[in-house]
Amino acid sequence: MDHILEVRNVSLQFGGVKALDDVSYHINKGEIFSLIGPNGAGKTSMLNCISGLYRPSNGEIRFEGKNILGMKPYKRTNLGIARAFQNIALFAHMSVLDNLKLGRHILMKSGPLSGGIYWGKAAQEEVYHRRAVEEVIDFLELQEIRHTPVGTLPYGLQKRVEVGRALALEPKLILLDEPMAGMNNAEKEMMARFILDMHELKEMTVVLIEHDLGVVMNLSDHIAVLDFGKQIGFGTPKEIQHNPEVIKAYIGEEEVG
Amino acid sequence: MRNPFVAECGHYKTSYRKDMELYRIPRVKLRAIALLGLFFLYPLFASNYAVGLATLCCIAAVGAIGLNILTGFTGQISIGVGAFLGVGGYTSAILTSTLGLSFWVALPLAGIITAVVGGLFGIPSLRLKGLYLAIATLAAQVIILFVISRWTGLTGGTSGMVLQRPSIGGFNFMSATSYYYLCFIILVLTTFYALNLFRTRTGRAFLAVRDRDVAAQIMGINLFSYKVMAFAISSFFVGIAGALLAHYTMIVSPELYSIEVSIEYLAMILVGGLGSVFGAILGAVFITLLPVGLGFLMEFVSSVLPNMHHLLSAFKELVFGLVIILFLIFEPGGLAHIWNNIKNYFKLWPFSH
Amino acid sequence: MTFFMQMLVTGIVIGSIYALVALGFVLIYKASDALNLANGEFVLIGAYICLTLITAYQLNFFVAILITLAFNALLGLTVERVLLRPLLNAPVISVIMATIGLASLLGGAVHMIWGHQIRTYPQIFPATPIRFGDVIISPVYLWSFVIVMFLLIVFTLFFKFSKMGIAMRAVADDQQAALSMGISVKSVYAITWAIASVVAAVGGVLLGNINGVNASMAIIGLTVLPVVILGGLDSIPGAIVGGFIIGVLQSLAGGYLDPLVGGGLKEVVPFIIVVIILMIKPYGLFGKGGIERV
Amino acid sequence: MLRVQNIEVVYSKMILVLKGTSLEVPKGKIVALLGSNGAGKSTTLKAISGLLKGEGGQITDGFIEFEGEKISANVDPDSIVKKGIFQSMEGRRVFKHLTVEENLMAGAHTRRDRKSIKNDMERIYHYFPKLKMIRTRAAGLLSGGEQQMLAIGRGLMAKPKLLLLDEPSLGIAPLLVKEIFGNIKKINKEEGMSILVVEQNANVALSIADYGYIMENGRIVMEGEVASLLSNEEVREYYLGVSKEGNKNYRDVKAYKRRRRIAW
Amino acid sequence: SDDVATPAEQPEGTDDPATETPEGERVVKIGALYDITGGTGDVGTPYAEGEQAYVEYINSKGGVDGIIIDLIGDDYAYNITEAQRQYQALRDRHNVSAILGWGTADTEALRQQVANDNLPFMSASYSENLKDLTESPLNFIAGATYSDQGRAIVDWIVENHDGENPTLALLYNDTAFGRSPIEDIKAYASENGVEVVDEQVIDLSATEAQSQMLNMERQDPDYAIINQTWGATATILREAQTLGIDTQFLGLNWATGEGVIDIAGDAAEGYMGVLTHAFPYEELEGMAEVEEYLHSKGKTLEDINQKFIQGWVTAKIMAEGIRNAADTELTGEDIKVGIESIENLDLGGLGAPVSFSADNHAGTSQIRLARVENGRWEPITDYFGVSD
Ligand SMILES: Nc1ncnc2c1ncn2[C@@H]1O[C@H](COP(=O)(O)OP(=O)(O)OP(=O)(O)O)[C@@H](O)[C@H]1O
Ligand SMILES: Nc1ncnc2c1ncn2[C@@H]1O[C@H](COP(=O)(O)OP(=O)(O)OP(=O)(O)O)[C@@H](O)[C@H]1O
Ligand SMILES: [Mg+2]
Ligand SMILES: [Mg+2]
Repeated sequence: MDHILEVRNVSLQFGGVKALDDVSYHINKGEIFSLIGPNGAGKTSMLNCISGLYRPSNGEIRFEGKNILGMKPYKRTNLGIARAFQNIALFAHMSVLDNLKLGRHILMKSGPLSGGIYWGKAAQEEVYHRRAVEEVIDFLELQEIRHTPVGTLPYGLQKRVEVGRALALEPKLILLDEPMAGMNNAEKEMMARFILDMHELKEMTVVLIEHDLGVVMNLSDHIAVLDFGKQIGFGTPKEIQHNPEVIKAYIGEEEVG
Repeated sequence: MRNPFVAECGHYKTSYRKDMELYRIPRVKLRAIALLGLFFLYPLFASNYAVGLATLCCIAAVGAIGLNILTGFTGQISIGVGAFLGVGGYTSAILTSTLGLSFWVALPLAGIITAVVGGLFGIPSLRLKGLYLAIATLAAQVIILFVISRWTGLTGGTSGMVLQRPSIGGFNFMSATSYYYLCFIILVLTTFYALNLFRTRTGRAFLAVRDRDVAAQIMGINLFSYKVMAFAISSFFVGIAGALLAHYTMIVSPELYSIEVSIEYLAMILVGGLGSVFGAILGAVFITLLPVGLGFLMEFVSSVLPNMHHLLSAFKELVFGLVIILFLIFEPGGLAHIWNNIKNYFKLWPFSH
Repeated sequence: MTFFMQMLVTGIVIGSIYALVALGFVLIYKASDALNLANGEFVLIGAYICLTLITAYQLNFFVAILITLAFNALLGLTVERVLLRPLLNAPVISVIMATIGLASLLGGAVHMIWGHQIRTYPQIFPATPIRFGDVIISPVYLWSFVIVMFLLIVFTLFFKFSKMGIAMRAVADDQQAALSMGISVKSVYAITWAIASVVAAVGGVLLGNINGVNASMAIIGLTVLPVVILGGLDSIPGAIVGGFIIGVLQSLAGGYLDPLVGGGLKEVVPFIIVVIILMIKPYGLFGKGGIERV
Repeated sequence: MLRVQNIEVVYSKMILVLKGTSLEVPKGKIVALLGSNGAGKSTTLKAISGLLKGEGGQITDGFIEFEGEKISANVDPDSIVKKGIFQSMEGRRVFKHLTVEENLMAGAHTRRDRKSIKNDMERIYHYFPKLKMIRTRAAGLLSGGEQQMLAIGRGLMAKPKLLLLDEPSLGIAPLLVKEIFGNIKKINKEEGMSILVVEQNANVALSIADYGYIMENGRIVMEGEVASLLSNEEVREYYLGVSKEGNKNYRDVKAYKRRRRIAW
Repeated sequence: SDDVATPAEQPEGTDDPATETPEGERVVKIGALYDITGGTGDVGTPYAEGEQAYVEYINSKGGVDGIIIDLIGDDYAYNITEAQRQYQALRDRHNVSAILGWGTADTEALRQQVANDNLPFMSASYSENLKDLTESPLNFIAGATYSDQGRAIVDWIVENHDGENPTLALLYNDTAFGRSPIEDIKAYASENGVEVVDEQVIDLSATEAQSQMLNMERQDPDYAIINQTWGATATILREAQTLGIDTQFLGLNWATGEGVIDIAGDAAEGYMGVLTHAFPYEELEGMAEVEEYLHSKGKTLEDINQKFIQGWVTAKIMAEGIRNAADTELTGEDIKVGIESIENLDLGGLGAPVSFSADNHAGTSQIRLARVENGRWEPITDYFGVSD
């Protein structure tokens, strides 16, 4: 099978802290892949290495076979890697619409000259992408708030916009960092539905970080487990559920059902 | 049928194109045109003095829009506008007075060269943030002025250079009115450019860089090139303003471009409203006319209290500070915000529903 | 060599006063993330008040100083109450602009009260210069240096060992969250402004004794900006080290380079140094950078 | 101990968010406040702790009473903290540039008993050993969950009479969630600290609470003893995610139509 | 476009600039730019007072041959932009017929517009550049130019120096004012065998100048010419005293005056300076008017200083130009002609007599020298000019 992402022996250090310690795994094209582990295990750091915000001290990260280590973050985005952040990182003063349009930055072309003149191509382009953005709005059911500044939205909706912005990019690989944090069950179900839909309809590969084990076990094709920066497990949900080390560090005895 | 665009009561947009127009409501468009017309006819009614003031306002507005692109929209505080005005002014002075080029060639070149210099001084923005960057731009101000006043061979040193008003064919822009029109048209073009810029890709990227640069990066925005670009675009307009000002006063001299000028421009965009094109214009008008207004006030005061004369200029300084402070305290959104409130009021008038 | 030593000594003394004025900036920055561009006017007012008390009211120098400090503390409190408090939730740049407005307001007031002429302090420190070999130092310089060093130590200790330090930094980080801790943002601001203003007054009195007082003294506020940035906006030791570095380099540049370029370099040199240092250390020598985690 | 009576809250002078909310926290009890995104839970807490003002909010009607004494709407948050109400804010809001230890110190800002602060800090480290390991690190660099622990720890350092917790489980790994809630319960028992906890994770919240409120759209739509809430069908399905058919699979939710919120 | 700017269209309302008051008096509007609060405010303030005082005095006497002068002026804080703004207001709003200016930079900046607008401009800047009638056809200089002052000093040095090869340093500020005479002085000095060994730039508002003084000391010049205003001059003298420098300092006119002593104290002892105008305490015929005016205000000559006299005299020269144009409509052009017809105007000793003509707008090149003795300026020469 095609590996869209390969992580080989990645280590990352902050002063004395080993945030990642010799981590290796691979993600198949078109699957839902989950990263789990206790707090501070290095999950977000892992995503940061993939999107280029952190630079591993060691190892190799290959995207579609190409080594992307040392590549600037914005270039990786151009390759088709999108990301929704754990701590919401929306542009608070902008409307939902503009946030989503920013998601399409790399798909658009107009520059400072043509944009400023707003004639012909540049204008057409704006309209074309507006249409595409509206699709995302429909998909995530954000219709009513499209002109609202995201800063005033409640947490849960902001999370949805955050995911929407990554989605608008039409990426090959989408990294979701705890997209369901701060949601109640019904809302989680909805988010799960969105994730499944985009995975299926848009054929995206999804990397998911989530603490709700129910969600993780149900949705994932494969799971990697981190603890103190070390990878302590890798496999299908079934395998993970029965991995004793994982149970001890993360799941807890009674949870295994 | 679903119609999501319930933006303004009574006006339904039926296509994205319509929803995205600069003036989404016909009435607003009409008002904009009326306003333009009004300013076009203005010199017919106003005295030369008033036209001269309006010209200064237009020039300041071009510069303020430029600064707002950098500081208001992209979030990079610049205390170096004064010097960039100087670069624009001197470029045009050298090109026209020394090299004998036409003003019409020199003007855009002044913009471009200032853009290049601005971009150059924008390079530190790669690593510097916030106030650290602000001080770096202050350094740019000090260093540029130092170079200007020392490079006597090119710039005439501290005594400056003399310029001419532009002319086209046989027509000379010597009169107050003609130069006003020139500046006004350039201001209108600048305004449209800026408004358009911020509803398209590049402008949005600037805003993203201002609000959250890490997230902007992950959207695929090359921070460095956009920051430098913001410096360059901003400086372009500041340079144009500098050139216009130079040909208006017909002199360039280092003293014209001091730190106080930089601060005045910052005051313009703050009083006007950060990140608002229209606010920049209002702010420019306000800050340009404030000393004039205070002058009138002083004339009045001194006619009542003739012996106060000595205190007057100091008093003026005091009042200037006070006005700025009151503004920030009572209308942090700036003039643009006040303007919007007035507009909203009239939109619903006479039926507030 | 003598020339060099003379420049060095001058640089150190001037640098120590820079450090003191820079300290005022750092304090305000630590509490509110903003620059107080009216700091120079605080210095100026301190200098004038003390001068007036001595010359017009014939007060003893030490009494005059105490009253001056009290006055400036009050000034700081007033400024905080009237200007800063309404801007509590405003963006940093608005606060900075407000301090620019304040500078103009205070400057205007000073001009109205004291006019524009240079005034000099009566001889308080002995006039005869002290000679160390060929190096000449006026006693004022020496005294300034001693006083400044003493104050810097006091402040460093104060912020290291009082609860105030943490509260201030918390407020600068996140006002809302600080409030939720029960930290009174208002009193943190009030105390900081009072202290910053008092520090400025000390600077003003010393400078006044060295050079005399006129409105241009307020420029010290601008001169010291590179110092603050060089040391790092949030660092007290940074202000001190930065003060000495800039003081000395400026003095040396004035001595050796100015004659080559026809003067004026002295004012430019600090900025050049700062840009160079910032390119290597973007938050100054001791400043803590913005922390951004994703 | 705390009584919120019919309050209305408006943001930016225009947006009405709370439409007559009432609730009570009895002394020494844990009360849970549940509800969907945007229901107004955080707003309620901010109204109590006085933090509304900083966000352009305003109480326009109703009142809040603490220990029999009305809290005036104009009083500053810091004096409310001094009265003994401490809110641990949503979204962690740790002081990024302060170290973990300094953050904890900041939490103890209003306390007079400086001597016992050291002890209490040890206690926090005992509850959250991870924090001790990273105590000299700048809080802004911590992982999401570590920051969350710190935010809760900071609240405990204040030793308030009433602790308001806004989504303490957010981003915390399941094992730790249990531990944290266990600790909250313990503190409540041992020190008699009253606690009002806002949670999305209704399961754990109700597992330690004595009483619960459910809020939708700015109104309390249901309240009751925990046992009675747990037995309510709609609560079970919508908030606890337990349906009649037993545990469902998230894979299958696609088949579900989007469920409507409980509409009373 | 290399064509010379054509004159501006006449400001609208070509009405007679000399209007009449209800009482039937003729009034001429004269504009003024003062520096009260700027870098040169120390000397600018008394100068402005002097100008205003003279106008008030002459008006109280029924005006210049019955013409009342309406003096409209404001502080521009030595800021060119502000000067530009105020100039436009004076021209367009007040329709003034002539202007009393101040700084070198702004005067030079405005000279082309002044020419276009046909407004005679009598500045307190004595920059030699303003003598050039092709560049500045409407500018008039009321005292000896800075360059002439410098040349006069060089002459004095050559005459009075004991020993061989006098050496000279130049201390000035980095403004158009400060630099104005520097090249001329250097040229003249080298022609006359005085070696310029050092130049130091010292800011107008400097309150310390240690490095510059130390640098100068290394060249150990016999003389140093200061082109500053009082503040910086006093700073220089004080630094020199501290460092024990024995150079003889000589100031141009703006570096001379009572203010230097006030600030520098005994550091000013022995300092010399150029006098373009008289001290109030000199016994001179022209002082009677001043005294009369002051008396009417309940003041005495003790309340004013030499810069006041300078302002007074400048206004008086302008008034003389108006007098010569009394029969005309008192437009700018008329007053220009009026000033150009001033010949050997006796100023009662307050300044050297001045003469203007169509091809000479520099009133005089005569100066005196004075020295500070026992805390007081004492003139040590009579009026003299550059020996050519
Ligand atoms: N920039 C940084 N500087 C210093 N330490 C860091 C930095 N980024 C992460 N760390 C540390 O690395 C470890 C891993 O952090 P990371 O954010 O990856 O955890 P996580 O698995 O995402 O945890 P959580 O579930 O709590 O979000 C943590 O201990 C954190 O404090
Ligand atoms: N500063 C603000 N300005 C305007 N509206 C606001 C502001 N803060 C919150 N709101 C609005 O108030 C409503 C309630 O918000 P609140 O944060 O209290 O919800 P919540 O119940 O805590 O939701 P969540 O579970 O997502 O945190 C939301 O609709 C939100 O958009
Ligand atoms: Mg994480
Ligand atoms: Mg909430």
